Amino acid sequence: MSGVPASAFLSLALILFCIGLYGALTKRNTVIVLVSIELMLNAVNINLVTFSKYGMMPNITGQVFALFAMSVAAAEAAVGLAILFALYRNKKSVNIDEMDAMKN
Amino acid sequence: MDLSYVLTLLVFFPVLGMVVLAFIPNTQEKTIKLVGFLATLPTLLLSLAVYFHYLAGKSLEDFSVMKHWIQFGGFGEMDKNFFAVHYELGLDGFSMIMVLLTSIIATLAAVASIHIKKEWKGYFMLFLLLEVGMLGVFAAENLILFFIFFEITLIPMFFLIGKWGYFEKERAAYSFLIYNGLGSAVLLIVIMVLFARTGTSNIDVLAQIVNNPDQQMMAPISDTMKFGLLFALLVAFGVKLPIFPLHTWMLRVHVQAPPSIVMLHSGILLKIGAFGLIRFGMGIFPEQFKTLGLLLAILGVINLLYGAFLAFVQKDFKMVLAYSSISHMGIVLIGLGAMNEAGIQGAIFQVVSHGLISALLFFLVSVFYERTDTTLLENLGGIAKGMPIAAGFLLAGAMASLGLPGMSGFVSEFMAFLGLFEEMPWVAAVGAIGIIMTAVYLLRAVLGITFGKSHREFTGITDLRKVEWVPVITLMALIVLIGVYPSVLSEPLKTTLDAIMLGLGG
Amino acid sequence: MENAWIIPLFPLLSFLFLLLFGKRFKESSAYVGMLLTFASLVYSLLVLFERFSSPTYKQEGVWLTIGDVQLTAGFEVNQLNALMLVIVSLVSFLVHTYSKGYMHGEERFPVFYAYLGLFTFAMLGLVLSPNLLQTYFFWELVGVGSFLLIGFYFYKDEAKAAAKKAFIMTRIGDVGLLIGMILLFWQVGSFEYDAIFAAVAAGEVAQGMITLTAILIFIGAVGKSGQFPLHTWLPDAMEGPTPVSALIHAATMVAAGVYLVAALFPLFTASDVALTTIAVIGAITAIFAASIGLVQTDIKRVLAYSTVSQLGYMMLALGSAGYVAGVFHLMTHAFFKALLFLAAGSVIHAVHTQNIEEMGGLWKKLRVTGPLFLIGTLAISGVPLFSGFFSKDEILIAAWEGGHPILFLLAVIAAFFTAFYMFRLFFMVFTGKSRSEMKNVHESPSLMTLPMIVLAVLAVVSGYVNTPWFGTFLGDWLVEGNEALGHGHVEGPAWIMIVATVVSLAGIYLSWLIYGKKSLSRNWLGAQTLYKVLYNKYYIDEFYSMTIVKVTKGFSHFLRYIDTYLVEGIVLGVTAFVQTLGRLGAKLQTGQVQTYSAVAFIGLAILMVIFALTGGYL
Amino acid sequence: MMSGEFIAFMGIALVAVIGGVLLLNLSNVMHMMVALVFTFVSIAGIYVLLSAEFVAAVQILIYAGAITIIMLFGIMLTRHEDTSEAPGSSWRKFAVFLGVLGFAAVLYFGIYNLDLPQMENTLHEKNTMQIGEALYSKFVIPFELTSVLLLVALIGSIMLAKKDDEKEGDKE
Repeated sequence: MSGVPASAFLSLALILFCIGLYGALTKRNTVIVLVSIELMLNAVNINLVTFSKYGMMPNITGQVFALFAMSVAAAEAAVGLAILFALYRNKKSVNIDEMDAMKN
Repeated sequence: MDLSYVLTLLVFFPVLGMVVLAFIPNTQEKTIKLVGFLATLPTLLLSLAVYFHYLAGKSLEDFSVMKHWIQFGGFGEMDKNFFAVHYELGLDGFSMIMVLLTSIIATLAAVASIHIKKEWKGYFMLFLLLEVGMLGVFAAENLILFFIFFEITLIPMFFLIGKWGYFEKERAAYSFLIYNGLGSAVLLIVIMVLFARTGTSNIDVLAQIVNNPDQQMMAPISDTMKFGLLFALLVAFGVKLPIFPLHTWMLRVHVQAPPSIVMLHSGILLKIGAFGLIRFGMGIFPEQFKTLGLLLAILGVINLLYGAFLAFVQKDFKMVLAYSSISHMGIVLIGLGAMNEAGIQGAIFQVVSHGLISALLFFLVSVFYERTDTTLLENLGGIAKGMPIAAGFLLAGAMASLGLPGMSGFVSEFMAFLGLFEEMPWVAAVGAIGIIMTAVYLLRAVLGITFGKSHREFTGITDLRKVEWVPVITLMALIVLIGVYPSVLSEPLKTTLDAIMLGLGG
Repeated sequence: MENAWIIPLFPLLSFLFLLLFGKRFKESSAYVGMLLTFASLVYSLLVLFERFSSPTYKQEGVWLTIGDVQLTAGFEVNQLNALMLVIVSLVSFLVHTYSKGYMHGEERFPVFYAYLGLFTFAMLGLVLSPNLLQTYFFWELVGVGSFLLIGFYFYKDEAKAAAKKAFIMTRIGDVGLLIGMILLFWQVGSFEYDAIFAAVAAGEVAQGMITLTAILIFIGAVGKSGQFPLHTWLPDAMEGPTPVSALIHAATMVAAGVYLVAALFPLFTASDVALTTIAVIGAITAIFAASIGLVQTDIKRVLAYSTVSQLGYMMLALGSAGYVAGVFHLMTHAFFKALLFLAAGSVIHAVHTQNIEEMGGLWKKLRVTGPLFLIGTLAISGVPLFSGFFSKDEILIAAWEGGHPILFLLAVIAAFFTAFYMFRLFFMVFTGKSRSEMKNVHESPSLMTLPMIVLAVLAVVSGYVNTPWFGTFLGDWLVEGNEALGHGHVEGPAWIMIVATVVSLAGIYLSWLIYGKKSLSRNWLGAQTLYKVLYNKYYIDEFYSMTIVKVTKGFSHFLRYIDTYLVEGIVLGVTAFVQTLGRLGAKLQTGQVQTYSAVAFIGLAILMVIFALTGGYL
Repeated sequence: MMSGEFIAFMGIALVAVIGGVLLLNLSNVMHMMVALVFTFVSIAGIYVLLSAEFVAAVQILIYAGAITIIMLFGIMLTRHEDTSEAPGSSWRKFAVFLGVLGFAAVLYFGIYNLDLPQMENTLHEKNTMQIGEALYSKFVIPFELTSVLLLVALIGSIMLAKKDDEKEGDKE
C-alpha cells in the first residue's frame, strides 16, 4: 500500500534523536536542553508509531504507547520547568554549566 | 555407606574451632593456643582417612557432594544445571594430595604459632579461617565456589600479615592485597566469561564443553577468546605462583609475615597458583596451553635463574628463602612447559615437595628468630655450636631444597628437567645452571648461619624444645619418604595425569 | 649374592642409630660403626668370592612410574661392582677402626661416626647401582657425606669454605652428569646400563649424541674425581679430619669418577672423541697436579695433589682404552693412598702440625708409622715389586698402545714427579734433624697402627693379582664375558717397564740428593717465579675467584638492581599511573550532569561501535 | 517508487530535519523554539503518513501547542539574552559529535539491514476509535495511572515553583 519503507521512518527518527542528543549534551541554556530531550522523546515516538504499523503484527498498541509517552513528556516538561524556575531564583542563571551542586 | 558429608566436615571443621575460640577470653594464652591447635586436628584426621580410603582401593568419588545452591535466570525450567551454581565439593588424586598437604602443614603451622606473642585469639580465628579457605580451594568442584574460597584466603592473610608481622607489615599486607586482589579480579573475569558462555561452572563439565564445539549451547568460544582467557588465567595464577615479574609482593610477605603464616603462605598459598594453572589452564584449555609450552618453559627458566642469582646476594635469610621460593616455582613452570608426563608429574611433585620444604625451613627460621632475634646473615653464624639439632635440620632442609637425592626436592627437579630435556634441550640446559646456583646460594646462607665462628651471644641458647620437634620431624620424614619412595605421590596422581595427558593429546 | 642389597644397609643402620642414640654411647659409638661396617666387609667378601664362580646378578623393582616409563631401582653385582664393594667396605672398616684412636676426645664423636656411616652407605649403594639414575642418586649422597665430613670442624672458617667449595665444585660436575644422563635417557629410553650398552652397540644412538652424552657424563666424573679444571676443591677438602681424607678423598669417593667412567666404559669406547678427551684431561691433570705437589709444604696437601695426579693417571688409562689398567690402579691406589693418609694422620696425631717444614727426624720416634709410610711411598712411586709398580706399568702400556706418544711422555714425567715429591715428603718428615719443640712425640695407639699395617700389606701384595709375571688374573676376570671392555691384559714392549723403573728410581735419587743428603740446593727450581706459580697452584683458585665468582656476584648484583629498581619501578610506575588516572577522574567530577551524561554517552557509543565492528562476540 | 506518499514523506522529513538543525545552530533562544515548532508539526505529518491520525492531532496539541508555549514562557521568565556558548567546551562538543556520529552510524547500520515486510493492517480505519477502545479496555490501568502522574506533576510543579517564594517570604 505504502511506498515508504519502514527504514525511512526509522532513519528520520534516528536523525532527530541524534539532533536531540547532541543538543541535550552540548547546549548551555537549560531550557534548550529540556527541549532537546523532548525532541528525543519525539523521535522515540516516531519509532513506536512506525513499528505499530510495520511490525510483525500491526496493531494499535504502538500508538497508544506513543500517547502515553507524550503525556509523560508533558508532565516531565512541566516538572522540569518548575525545577528550572526554582534554580533560577537561587542562581539567577539558566546556564547548565553553573549547576554543579553535585560536586560538593 | 554415604560418605558425602566427609568433605564438608573436613573443610568447615575449623569454623567450629573459631566458634569455640570466640568464647575464650583473650587472656588465656595457653588455652587459645591449645584450642587453635586442636581445631586443625579433625581436618587432618579426616584427610588422612580420605587418603587411606583411597589407598584401600576405593573411589574418591564417594566423597563428592552436590547440593543445588543458586540459580541464575529462568533456565532452571529447561535444565536444572543450566546457569546454576551448585555447592559441589569433590576430590581427585591431585586435589586429595593438596588437601592432605594443607591439613598437615596447617596443623604444623598451628604448632609453630606458639611463637606468636600477642592477640592470640584473633590470630587463631583468622588462622582457622585461612585454613578453611585453602581447603575449600582444593576441594571445590566448580569455579565459582573455587573463587569464593580463593577470596576467603585473601582476607585473613591480609590481617595476619598486617597485624602480626614485623616492621614493615602494613606495606607488606597492602601489597599482598593489591596484587592478589588484582589477580582475583582477572580470575573473576575469566570465571564469569566461562560461566556466561557455557552456563556451567563445573570444572569437569567445562573442560568437556569448551573443547567440543558441538556441545556448546550458545555462541561458540573462539580460539582467540580461549587464548585470551588462558592468558588471563596465567596472569591471575602467575601473581600467586609468582611468575617473574609479578613477584615483588611475595618477597615482602615472606620477610614481614610471621613465620608460621609464611609456612602456610609459602607451603600452600603459592601452590594455589600452580594448582589453578594445572587444573584450569591445562584442564579447560589444553590445546591452547600446549602452544604456550615454550613461553612457560622460558618463564620457568627465568624464574629459576632470577630467583637463584638474587638469592645469592641477599643479606636476610628470609629474603634468601623468598627468592628461593621464586626459583623453585620456576621448576614448576619448567615442568608444565615441558607438556609431557614427566614434566607435569615433576611440576606436581615440586608443588608438594616445595610445600613441605619451605614449611620446614620457615619453621626453623621462626625457631632461630625466637632465640636470636635476627635473621640477618651477618649477625648469625656458628649456630650449630649452640643448637646442633636445629642446625642439622636446617642443613638437611637446605639439602632437600637444593635437590639432594633421597629427598623430595630431587624427584621433582629431576622429573621436571627430564621432561623439559625431551622437548626443549637448550632451554633446559640453560635452566640446569639453576641447579648449581641453588646449591651456591643455599650453602652460602645455611653455612653462614650454622657454620663458622660462633657469636658469643648465641652460646647460651637452647636447642629444639619438645613441641618444636613435632613439625620438624614430621616434615623431614615426609620429605624423605617422598624422596625415597615417590610412588606414594605418583600413584594417586596417575588418574589426574592421565586425564591431563588425554586433554593434551599426548 | 641375592642379598647383596643388604651390604649398604649396615652402614645406613649405623648412621641412623648413631644419629638418634649416639649421644648416649659417646665414644663407644665407634664400636657400633665398626661392627656394622665389618658386617658389610664380610658380606662384601662373600659376594666377591661368590662372584668368582657365578655370573652377574641383577635384581630390580619399580621405583617410579612416569607415564609408560618405569624407572627402576635395584642392585647389580658384576665384576667391577664386586671389586669396588670390597675396596670400599674394607677401607671404610679400617678407617672406622683408625678413627677410634684418631678422633679420641672429640666432642662430636658419635656424629663423626654417623657421618662415616652415611658416607659408606652411599658409596656402597653407588657401586651396586644397576642404572644411571640410581648411580646419580648415590653419587649425590656421597657428595653430601663428603661435604658433611669436610665441614666436620664447622666452627673453622676454612672448613666451612672448603666444604662449600667441595659441594659446589662437584655439583657443577653433577649437573653435567645429570644432563648427559637425561639426554641419554631420551635416546635410549632407559637408564639401565645394559639397555644403554645394547642401544649403543646396536648403533641406535647417533654418533654425535654419544660423544655429547659421554663428555657430559665425564664432566660429572671430572667434578667428583678432582680432575682439571674442577680439581681445586680436593686439596681444600683436607680441612676435614685425616681419616676422612683417607676414606673419601683418597680411596673411595674421588675414585667414583673413575668408577663411573669404567662402569660406562662401552659408552665411552663408542666415541673416539670422548675417549681422547678423557685421556687428555687425565694426562693434563696427572702432570699438572704432580707439578704442584712438588712444592707444597702441608703434608696432607702434598698427598691431596698426589691423589689428584693419580686419579688423572687412572683417567688417562681409561681414555687410552686401558680398562683393566684404570681399574687396577684404582684398586692399588685405594690401598696405598689410604695407607699414606692414615700414616700422615698418625704423624699429625703425634706432632700436631701439618707443615712438613716443621717436621723432621721422626723415623726414630715413630717406629711403626715410619716404615708404613715408607711402604706407601715406595708403592706410589712405582718402585718394582710394590703394587703401584704393576698398575702404573699397565697404565703406561695402555697409554703407549693407545697411540698417544705425547700423553705417554706426560705420564712418564708425572711418574718421575710423583717419585720425587713423595720422597721429598718422606725425607722431610722422617729424616734429618728432629726439631727441638717436638718432645712429646709418641707412636699412635695400636688401634691406629693395625689398620695401617693391613693396608701396608695390601699395598705390597695387591699388585700381584695382575702382573706380567704371575698371571693377569684380575684383568682376565674383569673383562670376562664382555668384549666391549677390551683385552684383559695388553702385552706392551718390555722397555716400558724399564723406563718406568728408571724414572721412579731417578726421582727417588734426586729427591734423596736434595732432601736426604742435602748435597743439592733446595732451591732446585732456580727461578723464584716458577716456584711461586707452583706454590700458588698456578693461581687457579685466584683465577676462578677473579672470573667466575666475580661474574656471578656481579650478575647477581646487577639483577638485584633490576629487581629493586626496574621491577619495583614498574610497580611504582603502575601505581603512579593509577594515581594519575584517579586524579584525572576526580577532575572529571565537575558536578555538571551534562558532562557526566556526555561521558557516559561517549562510552556507550564507543562500546556500540566496538560491538558493531566485532560483530557482537569476540 | 516516487509515489505521492513518498514525496510527501521526503518533504515533511526535510522540514523536520531542517527544524532540528536550526535548533542546534541558531543563536537566539526564541528562534530556536520557533524552529522546533516546525519540527514538531512535521512530526505530526509523519504520524499521519503512518496512519496515526489521532496521535498526530495529539502531537500538535501537546508539543506544538502546550510544551512549546511552556518552554517559551520558561525562556521569557528567565534571563534569555545570554546566548553565548561556554568557552573551552569545544573539545567536548567535538567528542560528543563524534560519539553521536558513531552511535548514528551503528544504528543506521542496524536500520539499513532491517527489512520489515508490510503486513495488512487496519490502523487507518477509525483510528481514533481503535485507540479509544484500546485505552479503555486493555490499557485502562495505565491510563488511569497516567492521570495520577499528571496530577502529581501538576502539584509537584506548583510546589516547586511556589515553595521558594514562601521561603523567600519568610526570609524577608
